[in-house]
Amino acid sequence: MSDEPRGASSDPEADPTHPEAYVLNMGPQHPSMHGVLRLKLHMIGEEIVVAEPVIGYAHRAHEKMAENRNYLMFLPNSSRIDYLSGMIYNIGYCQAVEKLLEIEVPERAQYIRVIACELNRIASHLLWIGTYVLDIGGVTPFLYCWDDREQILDLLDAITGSRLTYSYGRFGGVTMDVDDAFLTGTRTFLERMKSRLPEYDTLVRKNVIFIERSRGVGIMDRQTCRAYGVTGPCLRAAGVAYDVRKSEPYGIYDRFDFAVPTESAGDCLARYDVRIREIEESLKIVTQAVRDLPAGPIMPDKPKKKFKPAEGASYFAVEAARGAFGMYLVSDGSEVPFKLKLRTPSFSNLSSMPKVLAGTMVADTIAIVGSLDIVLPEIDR
Amino acid sequence: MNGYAQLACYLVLGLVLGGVIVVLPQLLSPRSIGRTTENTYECGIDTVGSAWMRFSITYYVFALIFVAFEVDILYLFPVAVAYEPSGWRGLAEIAAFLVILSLAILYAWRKGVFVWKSHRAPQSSSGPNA
Amino acid sequence: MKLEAFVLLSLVLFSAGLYAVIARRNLIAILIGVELMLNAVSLNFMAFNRFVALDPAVGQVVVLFIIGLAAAEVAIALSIILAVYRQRKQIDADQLDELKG
Amino acid sequence: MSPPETLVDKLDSPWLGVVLGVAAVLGMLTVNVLFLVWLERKVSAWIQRRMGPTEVGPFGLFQTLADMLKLLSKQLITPRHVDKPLYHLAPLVVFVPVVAAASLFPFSAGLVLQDLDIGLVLVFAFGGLAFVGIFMAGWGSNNKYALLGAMRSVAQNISYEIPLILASLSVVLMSGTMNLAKITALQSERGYWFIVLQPVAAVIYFIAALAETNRAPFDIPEAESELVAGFHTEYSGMRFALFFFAEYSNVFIVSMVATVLFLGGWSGPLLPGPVWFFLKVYALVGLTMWVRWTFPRLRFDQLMSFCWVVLTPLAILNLLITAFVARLV
Amino acid sequence: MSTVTGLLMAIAICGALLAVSLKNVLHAIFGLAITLLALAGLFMVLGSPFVAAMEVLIYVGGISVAMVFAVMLSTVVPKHAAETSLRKGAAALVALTFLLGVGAIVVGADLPSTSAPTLPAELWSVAHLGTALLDHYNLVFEVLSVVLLVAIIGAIVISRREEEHTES
Amino acid sequence: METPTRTGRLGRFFTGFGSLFHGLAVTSRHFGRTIFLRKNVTQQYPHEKPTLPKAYRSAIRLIRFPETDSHDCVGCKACERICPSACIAVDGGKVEGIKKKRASHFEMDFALCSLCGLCLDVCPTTTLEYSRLYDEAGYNRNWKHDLLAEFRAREPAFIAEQRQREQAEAEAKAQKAPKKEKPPKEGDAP
Repeated sequence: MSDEPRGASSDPEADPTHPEAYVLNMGPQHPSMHGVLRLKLHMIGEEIVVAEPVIGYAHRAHEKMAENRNYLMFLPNSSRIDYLSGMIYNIGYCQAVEKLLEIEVPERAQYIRVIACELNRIASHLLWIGTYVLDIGGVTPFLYCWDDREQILDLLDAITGSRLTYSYGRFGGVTMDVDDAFLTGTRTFLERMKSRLPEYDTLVRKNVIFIERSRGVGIMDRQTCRAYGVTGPCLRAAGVAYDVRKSEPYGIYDRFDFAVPTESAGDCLARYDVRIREIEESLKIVTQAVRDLPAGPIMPDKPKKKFKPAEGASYFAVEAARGAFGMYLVSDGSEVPFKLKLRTPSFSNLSSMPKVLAGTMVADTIAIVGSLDIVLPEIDR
Repeated sequence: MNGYAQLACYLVLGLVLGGVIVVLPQLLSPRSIGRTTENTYECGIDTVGSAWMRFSITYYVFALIFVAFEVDILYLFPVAVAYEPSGWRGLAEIAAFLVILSLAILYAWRKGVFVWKSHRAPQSSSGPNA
Repeated sequence: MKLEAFVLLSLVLFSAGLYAVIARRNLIAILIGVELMLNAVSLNFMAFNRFVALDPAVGQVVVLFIIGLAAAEVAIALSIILAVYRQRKQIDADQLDELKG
Repeated sequence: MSPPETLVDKLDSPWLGVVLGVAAVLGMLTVNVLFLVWLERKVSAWIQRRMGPTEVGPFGLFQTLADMLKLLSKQLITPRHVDKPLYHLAPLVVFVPVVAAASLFPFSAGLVLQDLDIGLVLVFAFGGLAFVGIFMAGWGSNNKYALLGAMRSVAQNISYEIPLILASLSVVLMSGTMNLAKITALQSERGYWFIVLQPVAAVIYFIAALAETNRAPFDIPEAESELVAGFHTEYSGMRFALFFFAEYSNVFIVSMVATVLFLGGWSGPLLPGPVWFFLKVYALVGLTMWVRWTFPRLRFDQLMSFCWVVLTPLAILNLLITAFVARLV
Repeated sequence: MSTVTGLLMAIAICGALLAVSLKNVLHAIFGLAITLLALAGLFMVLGSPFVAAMEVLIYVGGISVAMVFAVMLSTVVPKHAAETSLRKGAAALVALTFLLGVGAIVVGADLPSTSAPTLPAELWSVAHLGTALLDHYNLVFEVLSVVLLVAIIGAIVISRREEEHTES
Repeated sequence: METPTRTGRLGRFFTGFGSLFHGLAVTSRHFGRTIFLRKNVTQQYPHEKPTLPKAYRSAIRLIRFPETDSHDCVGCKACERICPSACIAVDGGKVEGIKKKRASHFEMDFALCSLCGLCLDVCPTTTLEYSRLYDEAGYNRNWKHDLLAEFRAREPAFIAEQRQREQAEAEAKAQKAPKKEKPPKEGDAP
C-alpha cells in the first residue's frame, strides 16, 4: 500500500489534511502489533480519521519461490506462510497438488490429515484467544491458552517431529503414521480441553471488563465482509455461515458431523464467541476421526516419484484457521509450477481495516486488529 | 526541630539523592551512539511531525471538573475534623455542600461529559446489518 | 523573619504578575500572571494573619476562599481561552480585537 | 504549636535524625521495591502455573537486585528534540514526593518518623506533585506515545483522586483527625477496624487506589499493548528506574494509607506492631497483584466514566450517610 | 529557621521571574509551580501547614495541571508571536513603578516589627479552622460550593459548545 | 444500543461485579495448584533435559549401519537436488577397488536447513536419518557440518571390508542367483 494517505473512508470528514490531524505510527516495532504490521493512523485527538495498514515488513516472496522450484520443494514453504496453522496450509498445499496430479490418498492418511488439521486449528484459535485477551490487557488467560496449546504441539510433535512448521503432508499421504500413544494422547487432550473451556468462559467471556471492551467494538457487517472478501471466523461472526469445509467439502470433511457456528453482531465479542464454538466443533471432528480411524497404508502403494502435471490450472481452497486459503496453481507441463497464487485470508481480512478503523478511538485499535487474528507472514507472503 | 521542617529536609535530601542516582550512571555507563540511537521512538519509523500537537478536548473537561471538585472536597477536610462538636447544623451544612457538589456531577452527566463519544458514527456505515 | 519581609515578597510577586499581565500576549501566560497576583495576595493575608491577627482562622479562611475562587476563575478562564483558540486558531491577546468597533 | 515528640526528636542532633530518617525511608522503600517486584513476578508466575525467577539467589530473591544493578550500568539515552529541562527533571519530580510521603506513616505505636496532624492531606499533596512530574516526562520526551500516555495518566489520576479523597474523608469524619497515628490509635482503642463501619468506603478506596497507582485493570497510561510504555517510553537506565521505583513505592504507600484508614494500622494481637502493619500492607499489595493478574484492562473512556458516574457519586453518598449516622450515634 | 525562610523567598522570586519571562508557556507554568511550592513552604513557616497542603494540592496538582492541559489543547507552544521589546519595556516600567511606589509605602508604613504572637496551639489547629468554617464563615463555605458549581457548569457549557462547533 | 431499565442496569452492575470475583476464583485455583500441589508447567530447561519424541526432526546425519559399521551414501546428489534450502553439498563417485560408489564429501549447512525431511524421502539408499540434536547453535553464518567426518577414519577399513564383501558376493553370485539386500533401517517410513 502506498505511502501517501489514501482516502480510505468515504466520509467527507475523514480528511487527513485537517489542520489538527497528526500521524501516529503504530508498528512495525510495537509491542502488540502482531508481527510487523505498521498502521499509519491519521488522527484528530484520540479519534482515527484514516487508518492505513502498511505491509511488507516481513515479505519473503513465497509465490515467487514457488516458480523457481518443483512442486515438492515448495512443501516446506507452505507451513511457513501461516506458521500458526501451518498444518492446514501444508496439507492444503498437498491436496491442491493432488488435485492437479489426480493422486489418490489412502483412507487412513485422510483421517490422519483431518485429525492433525483440526488439532492445529484448535491450537491456532487458542493462541488467538490468548493474544486477544493480552491485547486488551489480560495476561494470565494468555498463559493458560498457551498451556493448552502446548498439549497440542506435543501431540503433533510426536507424529510430525516438529512443533510449528510441519512438513507433514506428502503428495498422496503423510510422512509418518500415528501410533496408539498418539491416539490415547489425543483422547486425553479432548477430555482436558472440554474441562478447560468452562474455565475460559468464567475467566474471560463472562468478565465484565472483557465484555465492555469487546461488545460493539470493531463491527464488521456482512456488506463490509463481502466487499473486502473477509472470510473465516470474522465472516461467520457477521452472520454468514460460510465455511469451505461445509460449502465445498474437501478431503473427507463431508463424513463428519459438525456445525458452522455463526453470530450476528460482527463485533469483537462475536468473533470471540465464534472461535470458541469452532474449537468445540473441531473437538467434535477430532473425536469422530479418532473413533473412525481405519487401518491401512498412509501413502499410496506406488508413490509417484516425478510430479509432472499436465498443462492446465486448478484452484483449491481449504478452510484455514483464519478463513479461506486458496491456491491457484498454473502448470505449464513442467516439474516447476508456472505460477502459484495464494489467496490468504489474513490479507483480505486486514484490507477491511481502513474502513473498520476509521472513526474509532485509538484505544480500540489494538482490540480490533487483534480480533482479526492476522498473521503477518501470511499477508506478506 | 519542627516536623514540617524535617519534611522539607526529606524533600531536599530526596532531591539530592535522586540527582546522584541519575548522574552517577551517566558517568559510569557505556556510551555508544549510533545513527538512530537518539531518534524518537515511534515504532521504528521516523516520526512524522512533532509530538507537541493538539489533543482531545475531553481530557481537558475532566481537568476542569477535577479542579473545581478538588477544591470542594478539600474544604471538607477541616469541616470533617471539626464535625464532631458541630451538631445538627454541621450536618445540614455538610449535606447542603455535598448536594450542591452532586448537582455538578449530575449536570455533567446529563450533558454527556462522561460519555466519550466518537464524532462520527463508529465503524462500518455501509448500511444496516441485513 | 519580620512581617515586612513577607509583605515585600508579596509585593514583588504581585509586580511580577502585573508585568506578565501587561507584557505577555499569550492568554495563558496572562493567566499565569493573574495567578501570581492572587498568590501574592494570599501570602499577604497569611503573613498578617500570623503576625497580627488574634484568631488565625480568619486569614486561613480568606486564603482558602481565594484559592477556591482562583480555581473557579481558572476553570472559566481556561474554557474561554480554549473557546477563543478553537475559533481563531491562535491565542494571542492582541489579535482578539473583534470588539474594537 | 508544638508537634508531639517523634522518633527523630529523641536523637541528639536533629540533623543527624533527618539524615538517618531519610536513609531509613530510602532503605525501606528500596528493599520494598526490590521485594515487591520479586513478589509480583513470583505471584504472577504462580497464578500462571510458572515458576518465576529461580536462578539468582534463594528462590530468585536477588533477581531484582541484579536487574537494578543492570539498570545502574545502562547507558542513559537522551533522544534528540527533547525538551531538555523538563525531560531531565521529570524523574526527580516523580521520585522525591514518594520519599517524603513514605516518611509520614506510623509503623507502630511511637514508631513514626514524622507525626503530623495533617498527615493524610500531606500524603495526598505529595501524590499530587507526581502529576506535574508525569506531565514533564510526557511533554519533555517529545514522543507521541509518551504524550498520549501522560495525558491519559494525569487525567486518570486526577479523576480517581476525587473518590479516593472522598472515601478517606468518611474515615476522617468518623475519627475527627487527619493524624495517621491518631487514626490508628483510635482503632486499637475502640477495638475494631474502620473497615467494619466503612466497608463501602474501603472498597471505593481500594478501587481508586488501584487507578491512582496505575495498576491493572486501570493501567491505561502504560497500557503496553497500546501506548508502548506510556509517559516513560523514552526513558532508559536509571531514569527509568526512578519511575519504576516511584510506581512500586506508590503501590506501597496507598496500601499503607488503606492499612491505616481501614485496617487498624499496627494494631493487632500477639505480634508486635510493625509486624502487623507490614502484614496488612503486604496483604493489600498481594490483593492488587491478584487483581492485576486476573483482569483485562478497561478502555480509557470506560475508566473515566466509571470514576465519575459510579465511584464518585457512591463516595459522596457514603460520606453523606456517614455524616448522618455519626450525628445519630 | 530564618535561613530556610529566606531560601524559600528566593526560590519564590526565581520561580516568579521564570514564570513571567519564559517564552515557552509550558515552561512558564512550571516556573509558576516552583513559586507555588515555595509559597506553600512559606505558608508552613507562617504556621498553617494545612493551607500549605491545600496550596500544593489545588494549585500545583490542580490548577497548573489544568493549565498544562489547556496549553496542550490550544497551541504548539513556541508558536506564538513574540512580545515586542517596546511592550516589554512599558510593562516593566509599569511593574517597577508599582513595585517601588508601593514598596516605599510598605517600608514607610512602619509595620509592626514584633515577632509573631504566640497563640495557643489549638487555635492553629485544623479543627479550629473547621469550626470557624462551620460556624462564623459558613456562608463562605456554602457560597464557594455554589461558585464552583457555577464554574463547572460554565466550563462544561463553553467546552461543550466548542465540541459541537468542531463537530458541525 | 438498547437503554436498559433501571433495575436492569443495577442487575447488570452486580452481575458484572460478581463476574470479577469468579475470575479471581479461577486464578486463585491455579495459584493454589501451583504452590500447594506443585503442578507448574515450566520445564527448567538447562536443569531438565527435554524428552524428545520418537519422530523428532532435527538436522540430518548419516546412519551408521551395524553390518558395515559405516554409512551407505553413494553420493548420488538426490538430496542435494531436492533440498529447498540448498543446504546440502554432496560429492562422490567411484572408489578404486570396489564396485560400490562412495560419497567423498557430504557437507551440510545447519543454518539454512529448514528440517523439511525431503532429503530423507528421496535418498535411494535410505542412509539419512534425523539426528537428536536439539541445542545446537551456530556462532557464525558459515555453520557447515561435515557429515562424513565421523566415518573418515574408518573409510580405508570399510573399503577393504567392502572389497572382501563384494568378492564374497561375486563368488556367491557365481554359485547361485544374485541376492541384493540392503540393511533395514529402524523407524523408516514405508
